Amino acid sequence: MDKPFAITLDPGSSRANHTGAWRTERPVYGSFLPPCNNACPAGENIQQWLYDAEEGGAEAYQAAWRQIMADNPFPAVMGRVCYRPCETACNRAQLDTAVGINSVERFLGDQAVAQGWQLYPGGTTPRTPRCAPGNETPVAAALTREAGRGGGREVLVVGAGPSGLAAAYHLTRLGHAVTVRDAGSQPGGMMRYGIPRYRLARDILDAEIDRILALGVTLELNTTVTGILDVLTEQAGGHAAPGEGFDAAFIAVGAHIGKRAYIPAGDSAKIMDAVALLHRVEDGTAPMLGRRVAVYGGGNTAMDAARTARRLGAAEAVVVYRRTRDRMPAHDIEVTEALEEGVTMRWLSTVAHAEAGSLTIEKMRLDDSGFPQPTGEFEELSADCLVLALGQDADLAVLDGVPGVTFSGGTVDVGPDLMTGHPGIFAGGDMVPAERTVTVAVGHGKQAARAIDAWLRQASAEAPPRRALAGYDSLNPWYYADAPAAVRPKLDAARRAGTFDEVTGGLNGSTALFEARRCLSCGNCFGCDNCYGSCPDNAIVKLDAGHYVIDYDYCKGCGICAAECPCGAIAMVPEES
Amino acid sequence: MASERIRFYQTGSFAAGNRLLPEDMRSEQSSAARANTLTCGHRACQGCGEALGARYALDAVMRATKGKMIAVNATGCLEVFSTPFPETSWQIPWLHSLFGNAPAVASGVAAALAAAGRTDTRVVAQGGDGGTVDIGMACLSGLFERNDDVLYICYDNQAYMNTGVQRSGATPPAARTATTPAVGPEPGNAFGQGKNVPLIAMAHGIPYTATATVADLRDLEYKATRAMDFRGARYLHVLVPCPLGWGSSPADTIKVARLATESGLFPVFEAEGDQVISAARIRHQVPVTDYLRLQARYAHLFRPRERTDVIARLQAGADRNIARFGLLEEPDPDHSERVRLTPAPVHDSQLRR
Amino acid sequence: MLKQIEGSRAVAETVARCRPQVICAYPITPQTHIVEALGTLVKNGDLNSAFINVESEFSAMSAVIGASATGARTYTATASQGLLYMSEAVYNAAGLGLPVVMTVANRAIGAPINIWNDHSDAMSQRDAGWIQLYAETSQEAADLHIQAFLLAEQLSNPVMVCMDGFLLTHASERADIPDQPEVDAFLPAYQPRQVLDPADPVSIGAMVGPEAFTEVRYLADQRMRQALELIPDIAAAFWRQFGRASGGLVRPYRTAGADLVVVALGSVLGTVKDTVDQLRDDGIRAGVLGLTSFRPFPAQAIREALGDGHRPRRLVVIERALAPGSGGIVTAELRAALADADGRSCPAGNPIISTVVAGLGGRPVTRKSLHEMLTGAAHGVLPPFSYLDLRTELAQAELARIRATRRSGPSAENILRDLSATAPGPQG
Amino acid sequence: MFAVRFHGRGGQGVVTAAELLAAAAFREDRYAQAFPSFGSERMGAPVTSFCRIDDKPIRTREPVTEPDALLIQDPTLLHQADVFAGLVAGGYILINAARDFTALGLDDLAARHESGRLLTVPAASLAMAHLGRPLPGAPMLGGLAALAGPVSLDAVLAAIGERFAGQVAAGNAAAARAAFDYVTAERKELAGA
Repeated sequence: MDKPFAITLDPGSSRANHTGAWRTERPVYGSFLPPCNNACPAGENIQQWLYDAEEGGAEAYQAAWRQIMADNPFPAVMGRVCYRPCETACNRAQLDTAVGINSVERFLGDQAVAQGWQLYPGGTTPRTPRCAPGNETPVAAALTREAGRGGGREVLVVGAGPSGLAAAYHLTRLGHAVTVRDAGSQPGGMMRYGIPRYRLARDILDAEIDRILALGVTLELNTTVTGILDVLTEQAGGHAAPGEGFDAAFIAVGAHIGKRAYIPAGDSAKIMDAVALLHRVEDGTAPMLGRRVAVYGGGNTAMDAARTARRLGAAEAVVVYRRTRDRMPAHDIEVTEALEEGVTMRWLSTVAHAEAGSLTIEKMRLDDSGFPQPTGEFEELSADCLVLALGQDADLAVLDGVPGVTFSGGTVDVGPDLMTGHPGIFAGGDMVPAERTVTVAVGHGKQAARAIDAWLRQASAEAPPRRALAGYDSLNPWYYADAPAAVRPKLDAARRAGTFDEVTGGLNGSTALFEARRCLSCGNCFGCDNCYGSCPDNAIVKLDAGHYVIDYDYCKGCGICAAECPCGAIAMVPEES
Repeated sequence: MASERIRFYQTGSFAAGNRLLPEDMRSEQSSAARANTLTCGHRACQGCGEALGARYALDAVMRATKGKMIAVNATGCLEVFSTPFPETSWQIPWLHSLFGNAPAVASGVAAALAAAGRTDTRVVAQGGDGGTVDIGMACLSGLFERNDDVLYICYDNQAYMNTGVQRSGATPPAARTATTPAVGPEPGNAFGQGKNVPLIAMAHGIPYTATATVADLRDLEYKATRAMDFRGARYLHVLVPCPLGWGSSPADTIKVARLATESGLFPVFEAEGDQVISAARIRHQVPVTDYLRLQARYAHLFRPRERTDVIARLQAGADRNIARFGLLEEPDPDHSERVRLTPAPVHDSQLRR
Repeated sequence: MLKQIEGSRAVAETVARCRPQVICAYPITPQTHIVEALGTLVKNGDLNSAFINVESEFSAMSAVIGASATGARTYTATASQGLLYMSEAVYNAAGLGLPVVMTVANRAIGAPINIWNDHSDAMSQRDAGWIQLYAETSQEAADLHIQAFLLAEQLSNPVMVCMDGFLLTHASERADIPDQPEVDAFLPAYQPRQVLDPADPVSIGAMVGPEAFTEVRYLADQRMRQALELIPDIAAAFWRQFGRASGGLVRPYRTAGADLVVVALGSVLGTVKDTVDQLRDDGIRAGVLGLTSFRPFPAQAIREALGDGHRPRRLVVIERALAPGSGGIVTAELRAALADADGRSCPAGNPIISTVVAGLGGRPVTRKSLHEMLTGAAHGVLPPFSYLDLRTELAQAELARIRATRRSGPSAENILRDLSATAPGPQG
Repeated sequence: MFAVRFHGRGGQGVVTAAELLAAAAFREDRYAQAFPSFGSERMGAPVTSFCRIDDKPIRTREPVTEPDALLIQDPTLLHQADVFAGLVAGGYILINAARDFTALGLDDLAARHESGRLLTVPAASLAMAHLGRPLPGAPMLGGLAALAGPVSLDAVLAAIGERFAGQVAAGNAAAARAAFDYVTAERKELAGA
């Protein structure tokens, strides 16, 4: 229409006015380190696999599982035995309760086992950045190199425990030929011989180990490695026959020698150590323990021993510990479950003397420094058997006399790259100074694999720049609905004593999905459109779900998008003047 | 509907959009195809709540009317920053006449449409608190009384911002404005009786009255959409913080609006006729001081000494709202947040008359 | 159809024939009969139109602004205080270039409140950007509305039809109300220049700053100049279609060779013409120049009507409104108009102009008083500025009171007190 | 030109009467102008209205100050305002009253006035009888037609028929006709005397 001059204007003509010139700060999409990822000893990209799982359905679950597998080959095992540092760190704990990461991981792991998901053909694909690059994990980056196995070298792994198998898994995927040697008759190490079935079902363990072997890992059981240098090539500082030896070795024989303490005992006193007990139960040669069993110690192994004793028919299982519950090294959940199963505790007690059928207990008291001191008071405790669970030592024989290798406190000294003093020989798991958990061991495996790969390529393991941590304060939690955690079903305590069935069950499809969707996606965009929606200047362009571009021609830099981003994935940075 | 519940209980339930929701259940603002009735290049201040509220509301109406909407605008910030010659930021048919006459102009537009048999095109009138609560009140009351088919939206930023932050009939007690300066024994605006236009609207018995804020997009869109289910006069009162006039950080615009509701100072509810049919429950209650502290217009309540007496009176006002509208009661399932997901637009034939 | 009919009714029926789609009204004496009649026509279905009973004149004008911008032909009517109350919107309608047609039933403005006729109301809006046409008779009032819609819509500019309150609105006269087909033939359907339409969205009513405001005003003036051409054309077309002389810019009566010409607007022209006939009988060469269009002010037409060669020696301007402190509104404009387009005064020399303020607030303008005053004018004894039938004794008494005491009280009430003491006013 | 001034009270149909007279004149193809003494009259307040009748268009709009006829619809007004002001010499006066001039205290006026041009007619009671309401308007016009004949009775009746409908039209018409006959009879009587 022929419009009146000036008074009447054509629609949207203000686009000619570039208000971006007003800006002194600009919003920038970022990617920050979620506390869960930060806390995971295995370096899992937890937030990413929860994000993948949130979609729901087999395809999403498999994508999430593959994301776990990029860092950890044992999702189903983790979902059972991990002590969940991620959940301790979870920001959601400050909102209502932490996301049940572990339970979702178990759900995904079990799905993989049930559906028989395999890594190949297909292989995992590295995470694609949603808002900005820099989200890839080093392993994911390495996986992209997977194509040519050509540059592959020979690597020996000693010990088929979580650490060794994890290393083998990653090295294989990095293109190396791996041989795993283990003294035992079955692979798994402490996962099999240290953790009772009621905490980790064996079919699950076997399935995840088989999946690793299926990658082409050579496993040699009942093989005790001695004289490590003889099997290493010259380049690795060894002297194997040309063309015979290995280019590098990862030693992870664990720690399964039960610590012995001198306890005055009568000849007929029945004493055994917990590691051996658990090992024999696993071998099917469980010893007769009698009606009343006393377990000496306060760690997780002590709990396992006591709970196992109950399952072997002991009417009474008493844990004797010289300190108090709050000082127990055992994880609280283990203690709780033990108590649920009728295990009793004797705090502030030491075993002064053992006789057939009874123990002499000395009462202790904690001094100001919290150290237990004898009181001189004694009492009798009737027990048919005493199980010692006073910790384990590593069998370091395999490294005896290897030049450059040093030891301290019963463990092997290693550098940040887990290499011992001897070039080409790496070590990890329970035999190096660290917390002795399956998750830490698996983490060592990945770390060692990366380091070995780098060493073999005469490169240095690219340590990714550490991203800033996405703390709770960086979030805008109003946008998250209140959603209490979903709890995993537990075997009725009364029914547990008689069976080695798993105590803790898994989530079903909907509860697992519910739990995954409780993730706050701390520090990383989850495509909620809040920035797009809340810009007063329409300066954010939405490409498709979760993909945005800021149009700096119009952005006035008010900062609402950053303030209203629920997960704190937008930062305001000053304009260059 | 277990799946529904899980859909709802998930990351960012209250965010603009959610990749896990089906398109039709996402907010209009999350849609790449939203109308952008008020588009970029406008001259509103950084972090302008009114620019935000206007686009939220009108885009929702555009969706509800399938693009058949005409907007009338009272004089004020919104009009000035959106249409300075030679540019306009509006992408809809838009008419500005005067400060005090938007409701009457809209009545005329509606009458013309009715006379031409074009009742599928709907009319929205909009203005700030000055144009609504004060100078436009007579026209607005006339619109309500005649029950003309117009949705009137008031973007309330609680003062005359366009002219430099002078007091309006919507300015809250104790707030500092250029004409109620923070000086003397009782600094800021006096404690009057206030002028509660939503309740005045309800007193007219018009079909639909609602309040909303820019802090709860889904609620705002729901109400703008719901309003279009009715024929006759409808009133939507939207709280839109003004960084300039309130002395708040531009980045805090939505946060401040959120605290206004979470403190109970601004009750968010909807009414049919003279009956309140739902109130948005406070999710995480906060004391009024959380709200006041973010705004320089209340700075005199905290410095040089904290005016606990004044703050107590303001808190009492919030408490009255909480009691009156039951803002802390358990949400009844019919009005859970799930209902707040913008419903699909209804067809003209379904409209209540 | 020829009828004996009340002026308001004649206008209402004629406006109805113009098929307005939206009518807004707020009652005010003496406009009420017009909108009552229209309201009835709409209610009983004789007129298909939206009739809005608004809550004020401000709303009335505002609503027609909205309706007009949406493409509807719109009409409203008001008077006096009502016109002032809608004044802001009156200016706005013109600024937006909306072809609204409004009847103003001319009435005085208070205080003191006064419901009777003069031109104070319309004159107060003379620079609002509206075209202003003044009717001499009920018939012309009716006819002017038909022309007004055509004019307004051709120019995209609002038109105000001024008719004297009571004198025309309430008087029963003979009038010919055109039939619908005739009006339809003369007045085509409204084709808006700009319209609010979702199919072609525009923003109407932008804020215009110093960079373009002058141009916008310039264009408004250009529309008025265009109107100077259109008004006579439309009047001519009207004459062809309806066979009546209505409208136009000016209406001369016996001005040929006149020495004394009376200039006036509105219904007083009838009384003046009768008086001029008497003066002619007395041998005084008098004539009348009626101004139908006051906005735009028809300077050129006035010069032509007064004759370029022989000019009357005297002009007497009858002012139906007073500009306190200045005098005559029409006089001032007329004085400026007498110079030609280049500002040069007429070679024949300009006439002596006298301003006579008459008929304020309903005071009757009688032939007797006019005859006396004009005879005086013819003999050169009429002062440059005077009032017709000013009751000097009342005014003087109040002036004396004011001089005497500080607290003399409200003048209007004082005068009324004096009045009740003396003889009744001219209206008995 | 024949000018009539009506005097009455608000609610007595004074303005309507003037308009009816104009309408009657229009019926006879003459020009007429009727208008009230403008103002915001209330029920019972004294009201004046005017009517001019001519054979050529009427241009002047001043109030009728020198009427050819006075129609006084309410005798109680006689001694209030100066209802007779400006009546032309030989002008007509018709008063709505059942009583004679003496009773009305108008003997002086009657004495000064040309015989047969000053009459009373019981318009109210005639209206009461035929219409059921004491509205003197129509009968006064009927009387005027008989007294001064500015318009014919037929024209008056036609105007009534045009303005009113049904019972109201019939009643007014009957009252007008009755008044016409009454005045005609009165005049005969006076002429006879």
